[in-house]
Amino acid sequence: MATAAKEPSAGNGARVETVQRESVVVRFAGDSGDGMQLTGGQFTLSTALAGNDLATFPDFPAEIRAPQGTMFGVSAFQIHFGSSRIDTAGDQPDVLVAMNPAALKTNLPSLRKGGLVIADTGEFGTRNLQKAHYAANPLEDGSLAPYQLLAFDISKQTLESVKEFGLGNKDALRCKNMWTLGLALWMFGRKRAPVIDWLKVKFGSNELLREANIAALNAGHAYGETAELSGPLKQFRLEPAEAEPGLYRTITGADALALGLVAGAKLSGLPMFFGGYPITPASAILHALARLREFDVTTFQAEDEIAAIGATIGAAYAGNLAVTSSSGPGIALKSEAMGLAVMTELPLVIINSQRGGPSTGLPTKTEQSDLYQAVYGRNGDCPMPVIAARSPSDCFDVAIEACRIALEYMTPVMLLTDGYIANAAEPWKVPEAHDYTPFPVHFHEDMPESGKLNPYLRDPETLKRVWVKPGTPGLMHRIGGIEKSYDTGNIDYSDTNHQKMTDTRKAKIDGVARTIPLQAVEVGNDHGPLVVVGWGSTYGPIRQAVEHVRNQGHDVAHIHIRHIWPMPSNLGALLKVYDKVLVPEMNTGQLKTLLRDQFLVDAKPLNKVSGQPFRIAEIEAAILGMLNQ
Amino acid sequence: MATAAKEPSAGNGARVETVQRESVVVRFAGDSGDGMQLTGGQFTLSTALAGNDLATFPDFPAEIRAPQGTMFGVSAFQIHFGSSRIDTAGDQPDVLVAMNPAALKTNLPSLRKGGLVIADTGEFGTRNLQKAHYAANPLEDGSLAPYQLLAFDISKQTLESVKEFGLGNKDALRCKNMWTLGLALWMFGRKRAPVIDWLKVKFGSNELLREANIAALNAGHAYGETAELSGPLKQFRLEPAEAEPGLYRTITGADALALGLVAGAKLSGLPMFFGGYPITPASAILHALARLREFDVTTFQAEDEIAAIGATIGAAYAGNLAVTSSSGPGIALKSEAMGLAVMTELPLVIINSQRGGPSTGLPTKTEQSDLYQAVYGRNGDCPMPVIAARSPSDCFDVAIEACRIALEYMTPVMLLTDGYIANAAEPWKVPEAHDYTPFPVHFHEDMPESGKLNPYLRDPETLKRVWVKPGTPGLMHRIGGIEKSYDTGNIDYSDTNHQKMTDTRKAKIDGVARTIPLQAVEVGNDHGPLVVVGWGSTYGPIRQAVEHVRNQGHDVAHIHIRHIWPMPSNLGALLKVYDKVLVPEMNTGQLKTLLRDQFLVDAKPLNKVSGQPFRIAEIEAAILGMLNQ
Amino acid sequence: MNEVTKIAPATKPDDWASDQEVRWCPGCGDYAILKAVQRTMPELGAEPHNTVFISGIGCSSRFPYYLETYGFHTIHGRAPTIATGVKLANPELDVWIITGDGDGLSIGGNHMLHLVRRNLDCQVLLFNNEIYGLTKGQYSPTSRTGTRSPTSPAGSLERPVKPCAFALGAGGRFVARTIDTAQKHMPEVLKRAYTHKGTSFVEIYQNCVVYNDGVFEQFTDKKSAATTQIWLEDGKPMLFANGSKGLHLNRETLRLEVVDVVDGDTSEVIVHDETNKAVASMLIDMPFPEFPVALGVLYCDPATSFDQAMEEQEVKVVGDKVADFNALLRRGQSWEVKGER
Amino acid sequence: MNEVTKIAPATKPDDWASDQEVRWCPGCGDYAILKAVQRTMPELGAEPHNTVFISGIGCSSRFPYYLETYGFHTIHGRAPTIATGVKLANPELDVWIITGDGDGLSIGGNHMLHLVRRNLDCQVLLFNNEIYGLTKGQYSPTSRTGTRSPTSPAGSLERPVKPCAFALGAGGRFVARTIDTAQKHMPEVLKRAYTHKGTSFVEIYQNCVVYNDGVFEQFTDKKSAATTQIWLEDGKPMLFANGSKGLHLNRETLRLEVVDVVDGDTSEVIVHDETNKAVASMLIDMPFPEFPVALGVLYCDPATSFDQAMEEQEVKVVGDKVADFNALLRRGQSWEVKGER
Ligand SMILES: Cc1ncc(C[n+]2csc(CCOP(=O)(O)OP(=O)(O)O)c2C)c(N)n1
Ligand SMILES: Cc1ncc(C[n+]2csc(CCOP(=O)(O)OP(=O)(O)O)c2C)c(N)n1
Ligand code: SF4
Ligand code: SF4
Ligand SMILES: [Mg+2]
Ligand SMILES: [Mg+2]
Repeated sequence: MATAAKEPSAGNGARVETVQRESVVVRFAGDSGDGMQLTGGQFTLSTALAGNDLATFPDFPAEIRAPQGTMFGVSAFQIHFGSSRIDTAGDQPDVLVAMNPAALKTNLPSLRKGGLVIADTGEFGTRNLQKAHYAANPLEDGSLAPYQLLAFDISKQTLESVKEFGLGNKDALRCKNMWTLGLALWMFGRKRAPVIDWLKVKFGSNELLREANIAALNAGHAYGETAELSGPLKQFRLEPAEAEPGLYRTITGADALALGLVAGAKLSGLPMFFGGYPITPASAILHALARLREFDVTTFQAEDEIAAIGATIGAAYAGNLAVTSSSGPGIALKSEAMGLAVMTELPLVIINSQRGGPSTGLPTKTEQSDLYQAVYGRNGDCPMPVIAARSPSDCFDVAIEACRIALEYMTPVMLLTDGYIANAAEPWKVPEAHDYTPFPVHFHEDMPESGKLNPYLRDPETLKRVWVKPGTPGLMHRIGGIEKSYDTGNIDYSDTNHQKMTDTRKAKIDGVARTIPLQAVEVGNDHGPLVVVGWGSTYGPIRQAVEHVRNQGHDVAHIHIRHIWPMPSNLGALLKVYDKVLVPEMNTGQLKTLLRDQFLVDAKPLNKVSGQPFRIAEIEAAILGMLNQ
Repeated sequence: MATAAKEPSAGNGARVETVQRESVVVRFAGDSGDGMQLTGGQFTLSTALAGNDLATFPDFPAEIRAPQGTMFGVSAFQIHFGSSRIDTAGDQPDVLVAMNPAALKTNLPSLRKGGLVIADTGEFGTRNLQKAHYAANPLEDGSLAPYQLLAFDISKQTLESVKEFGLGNKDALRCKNMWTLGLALWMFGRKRAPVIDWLKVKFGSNELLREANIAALNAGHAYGETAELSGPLKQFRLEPAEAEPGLYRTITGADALALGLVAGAKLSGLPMFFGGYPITPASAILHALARLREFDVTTFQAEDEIAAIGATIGAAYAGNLAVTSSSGPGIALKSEAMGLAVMTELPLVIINSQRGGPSTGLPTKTEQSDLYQAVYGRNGDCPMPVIAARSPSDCFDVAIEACRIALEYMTPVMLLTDGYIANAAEPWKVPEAHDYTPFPVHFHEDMPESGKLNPYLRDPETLKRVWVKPGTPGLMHRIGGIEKSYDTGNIDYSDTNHQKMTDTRKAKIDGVARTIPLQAVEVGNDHGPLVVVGWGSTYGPIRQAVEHVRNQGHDVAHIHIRHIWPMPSNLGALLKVYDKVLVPEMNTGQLKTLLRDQFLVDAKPLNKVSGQPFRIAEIEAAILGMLNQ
Repeated sequence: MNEVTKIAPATKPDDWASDQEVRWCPGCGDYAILKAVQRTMPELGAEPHNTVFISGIGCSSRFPYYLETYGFHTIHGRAPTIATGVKLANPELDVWIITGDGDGLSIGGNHMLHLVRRNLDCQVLLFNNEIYGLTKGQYSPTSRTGTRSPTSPAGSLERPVKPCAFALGAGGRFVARTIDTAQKHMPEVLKRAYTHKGTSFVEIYQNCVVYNDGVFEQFTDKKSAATTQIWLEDGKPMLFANGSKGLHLNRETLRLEVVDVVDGDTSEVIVHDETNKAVASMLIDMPFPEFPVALGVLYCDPATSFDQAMEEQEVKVVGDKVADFNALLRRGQSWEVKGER
Repeated sequence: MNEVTKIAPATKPDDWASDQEVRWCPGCGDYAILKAVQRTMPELGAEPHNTVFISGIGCSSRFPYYLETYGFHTIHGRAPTIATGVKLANPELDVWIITGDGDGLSIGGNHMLHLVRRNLDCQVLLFNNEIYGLTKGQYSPTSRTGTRSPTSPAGSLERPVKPCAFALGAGGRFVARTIDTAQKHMPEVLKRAYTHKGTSFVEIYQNCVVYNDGVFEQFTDKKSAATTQIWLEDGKPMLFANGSKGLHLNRETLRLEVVDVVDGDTSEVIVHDETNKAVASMLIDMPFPEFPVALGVLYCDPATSFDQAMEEQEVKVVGDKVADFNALLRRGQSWEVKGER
């Protein structure tokens, strides 16, 4: 476009160079209103379509829509993609797109020294500089010297690109993110078609906005294409990543969880009842399922978390696959009712999307600090299986596994995920329903000779009790939270019976270990000087860190635990054959407690409780430090 | 009395023998309506006045007033007393007083073989025998052969003794318990005067009932005195127990806790606010405090446990010594709010009177299964001190210690007691207020230079934050459950700050270990082949068991932990010098987890989860078994 | 859902009694309620195996154990939440909630509010003995100001909540009141509650002989009942004292007054309109003994029940959508990775 | 406790503004409420250091951070419980509770019920935007049936709870309603709430520009306000539309009707009696647009507040009892163990 030539910061005719890269980290940062999450999402899609492996990290503010230009109003989206395996969103961005001063101020610290800053000079006016507490304009005072800087007036560029549509200034500027996306697509040699398709769906009938956004996208792309820029603007070329053949899509943890639950219901042949109460970052699962009614899913927004689990207990009692979901504070409220589910031995899946704590804590940040609560946080001896997802796509399989355990053992099961996994996206090889073995449910209907049903009649194998649906003729019975007789199901306070029931509840849950896979070693040998043991969303950084040090010639292994409680039967023996055990956690050392208690191994904690995921480098350093002890 | 001679089962002129005993266990058992708890209480008092050491165990049904004669309606009271140190209510009764068939049926199993059964033949009619599911009358069918039996018509005796007062049959029979008490007093050579004083107070103006009960008491006593019985009726003589000089009274755990809290308030110089919601067995504490307004105690019965802790948090914020109390299910409900107290660093004492779990469980039975919940049962990294009482009188000191920690560190503190301790009574050497060092509270009132108060301004020593009472001029500030800046107290989501605050919260609680006593060894050496480690109400049976095996020449030690979290700084080192560690608990092994996690010692659990306290013999057997491994 | 079948009852009261020993205190009002329910169920044409009784915790909440139906003795205050899940999962079931003044209005008040607001199709029987029985006699949210109890030795300070007023304020569509000993009236009220589609809120004055004996005596006493009770009937003038007295609305103050009915002239007496919420709230607020205690169905104005609305929306939304799971997994943009790479 | 001082205000609105950046969405109704409160506090003669604002969780509950008073941003739904402890511990403090329709009526409904029932002396400002703002727009208990939201894509099914009706049913003694943009009326309502001793329940219609923009427009729109709003004044006839219309009670149906006021004849129009609960409930229940929306103080009938009753009982019970701790320890029967043994 003609405009490009006029671009001041353009110039001296040098051709733009192209560099080959194995992986790149890009961070888009702007005002909550700038649509950075959309930009990131579409860039992610185009990256996936280009066949790169990837991981993303949306990082948005707690405020709904903070005042413009403020630092706490900055919304960012980071993506790490490459031609080899990608496990994390990347320690440090190579490219930072900063749509205003606040975005630059808050995100610059994470940028790799020598990395590229793309800034919209149009937003660096005095007002915005003040809001970001900048005394002088960083684009001009040389403070960005350690980085490469590409600063030009994206706002102006955008306005011109959509001039013809005669939008108001506000609406016109809203197209900035598409202009920027266009430029980014060009930088990485990406196709615009899928984004354009998406824009068509998004704006549908609103032709004006649709065409304007498309125009902005094209203009941004053309800008890279034609602007003969000196300096930092490069084009990057990345080979597609190796990947198993098959159909792929990108998916977030929340969506994968929702789909996994639907799969669990399908495999069990039961209708699903999902009771929830909105809370960040758990709400997304409820939102997703609320749209899937045709899959025999009933969602219920309760008045609070206690009502949510209460309703699911009722639905389980009535014969549904019952699921409830929340995050830390809400799970705390559910703890009394969990005891009821344990006592009445009803199947239930309880999902905890962990966030920064304690108390209200940091609702939009990620953490792993609810493991204690999951395993120990109930009154009485109240055993409950706990399993954890390691990545967005892993949520699908873990959800199915949670449903299986709940139904095969008639027990509540706690599924742990976290804010990072919930919002992050990664490519996912879409499975087929028939890839999974069904676990159909049998409701008890036969009349006991005695004429009186014992609701605690158990399967000698699994110790699970019979599941009798209200409405079944002749099997009327009463259950409740008071201790019941092992033999009749009637109230029984006797010492021998309470001992027997306590032992049985424990034995049943311990027995779950018999139907879960043995613990495998992710990376490295099944013995050696050091093993790094993790769980949940630390999977990516641990795996990368271990591979880095292995590439440096260190014999280090990575074990990642899905089944937190009960643990795989071989885990204790497995850990004992390593000289040292390092346990990185985004908490003050909770899995560590379980490992030391259960196996008496000298597990050493590596703790990070900042609301941010581990960086690969942090774990790498800890490993090397421990090796050198 | 003439009647005595007519007594059928009386007879052949032999004089009643007197036996010397070091200790005796007596169990009174009857219908809920028979007043066994009163009988036991008064017998306890007379025992105490006689200078014996003692321990009691009231064991009443869950039902308020179950239908007469039923087995689940049986109420029992056991007392163990002697001339040497008494730590438990006794494994097996030597004497069982059974007021009806149901009482005999349910309590006989615990009676020592060869023990004495005193039964009221007047209640052993067909109707009552049926209710107790007796095919034949056990008093006649020889099934009691393994025991000594003294069966005679106590009902008839009682009726005759109060005939003169012309009471209705129902009221007259109500005097049975006093008649029985009279007999018991005679058996153990006790004075009637204190009981008579008590009856005078109890019935006050109601002369008729007062005199009738006194008459019944005297008649029962005279019966023993004069009835020349052959066979089993003996008089027991017990020397007074050694005891430090001083003033003594008997006290239950619930009362001792209430008094300890008042003491804590007195020592801190603060008014007390107690917020509770009724629940067994915690209610007694609320009841006791509700009558102590003149001690600047405000009690508030909230709408539920969440409101109860909410109100106490509010009272703490406003500058009171705030206390809330419940049992397992209610504590579960409080867990979210506990997080708020941890986050806002407000002082709070949270009392858990543990009962059988999980869920509603066994409300009137005792258990220790809420330790996990106390230490780990909250969302996020949410550290909180936990301390436990070992006996009824110990509740007094533990309550004071809980108040001290809460106020000196600005933190919620969990105090664990249980249903056994709450209801059991023991002699208590009454302290003086000045036996305890005060811990006066300083409210922050100085204006910061900056003009802006940082509510997280900390004491460099203890790390406790300043306590600023609303109403203080110039120090207006905002607190809340969202993470706050270490430096300003304003909302702060930044990674560095969250890490710093998490570390600070942890360091503050870990630091409590600096002001608690080092762990002592209760009994035995500070090293050796085996140490038995306990906490809470297992103190008595563990101590006795350890002394028994030591008397058999085994070098076994007993360590009893009051400070569950943080633990005494020397505990780890202490435990490591014993070859074996045995941890008896009335749960499935919860303290065990802490010891193994914290100190990596191979602590072996001995678990009993029956709703009943340990028997000395059970622990003794486990010790010997472990020694012989 | 619930129509009372006209045909001869298929069950007998005994069919509704479980084999469990009843464990209430001798003389407890709960026995009378149990008897009334067991007597009424057959007349409703209800089926034991399609009936679920759900309770919280309290003496009253032991109720389900004594009925030969499906029963769930849940946790304190949460019965309405469990009932909601049961009914939504299987709308064919007859759901009854048994609760107490503490269970339903102290710890459980929020769930009661939302149950009533949502209008889930179920019957709520709230046993109001104005005390916490099971925990040995502490005052409750319905205890009168000044009630002495272990937690209020000098007398309680709070003003009691009126269960029926609360239910109305919560948007309840069926609010009724009866008495444990009213063995003639209670079955009628239970029938109305059962046939009403939506949440039927029934307060039952229940005597706790141990901790609150006789609190209701003044108006439950059969001897004086005629003058202390007014049983309301839709469309009938509000008369009591054997028709010698009636309730009148003062057109100036817009408040109720008691008027004498002189030789049958009821022109001044207002007629009970079950759908008039404001009048219902006046009836509930009438102070005793200046006014009689209003009993029977105080308010009834049916609206779509939550479970029905849910079913209807389900049909509408799902329509003829096919639940293709594999298609669902593939929703949104996806890409193929070819084998030959 | 709270008398509005007649003397010249000792503080200025700015004295009530904290140094914190306000973080609501641009255009949020919360800004207007904040402004009104900061403007009104000086006129109340309130003192910042004796004032405590306590909130739960929600956009609305961020309110305390922006006021230069003592403030406690607690946890979701529990503000009334914390407020109760604060007031009982120090009755001298002015306690304000800030809550939302979700915080106060969804998770917090039970505490609100008991706060209001106990009549703790405090002011409750319930910001009703008929949506969960902070969690990004799910429907709330006050959302109208059919509200589409992330959790109700096909429209919500429940009938909304009316905050003021709930407060009345809970036994509230002061119930008022106003609008975020009513900068003239709101201060008046706030003053009445502040001077009322007991729980003053104030519902404020608040516009959420992001998730529920314009839900109240039909009656908040200044242009049509005259006919869509009726501001009630004690002792005054219930007139609106600039006096051209009024509310009339049909003596037959005992329900409200809108009547035209012909040349100033208001004889048919009922007079607002703040102490008439039944009429208040009629006003709250008036359907819009058939009726105008009732605003202002709908009900006010003071009774002893919980904190006051507590203080009075304290004095009575304690009397001249001396608190002898050592004597307390020695209560009941005790015995001496002599030294020479
Ligand atoms: C979470 C929890 N809190 C408290 C209790 C103790 N508790 C059991 S029943 C009850 C109140 C019972 O009163 P009400 O509901 O009126 O029943 P009633 O016994 O009078 O029939 C209480 C406080 C409990 N079981 N669980
Ligand atoms: C225990 C708990 N459950 C859920 C949440 C999530 N949450 C925060 S605010 C909110 C609702 C807010 O709605 P409302 O009270 O109407 O306030 P608004 O944002 O609309 O002003 C919810 C569900 C939470 N923080 N804590
Ligand atoms: S305590 Fe009261 S309510 Fe409970 S069973 Fe006994 S009499 Fe009935
Ligand atoms: S989301 Fe709605 S209520 Fe919350 S700040 Fe934004 S506009 Fe206000
Ligand atoms: Mg009750
Ligand atoms: Mg809202």
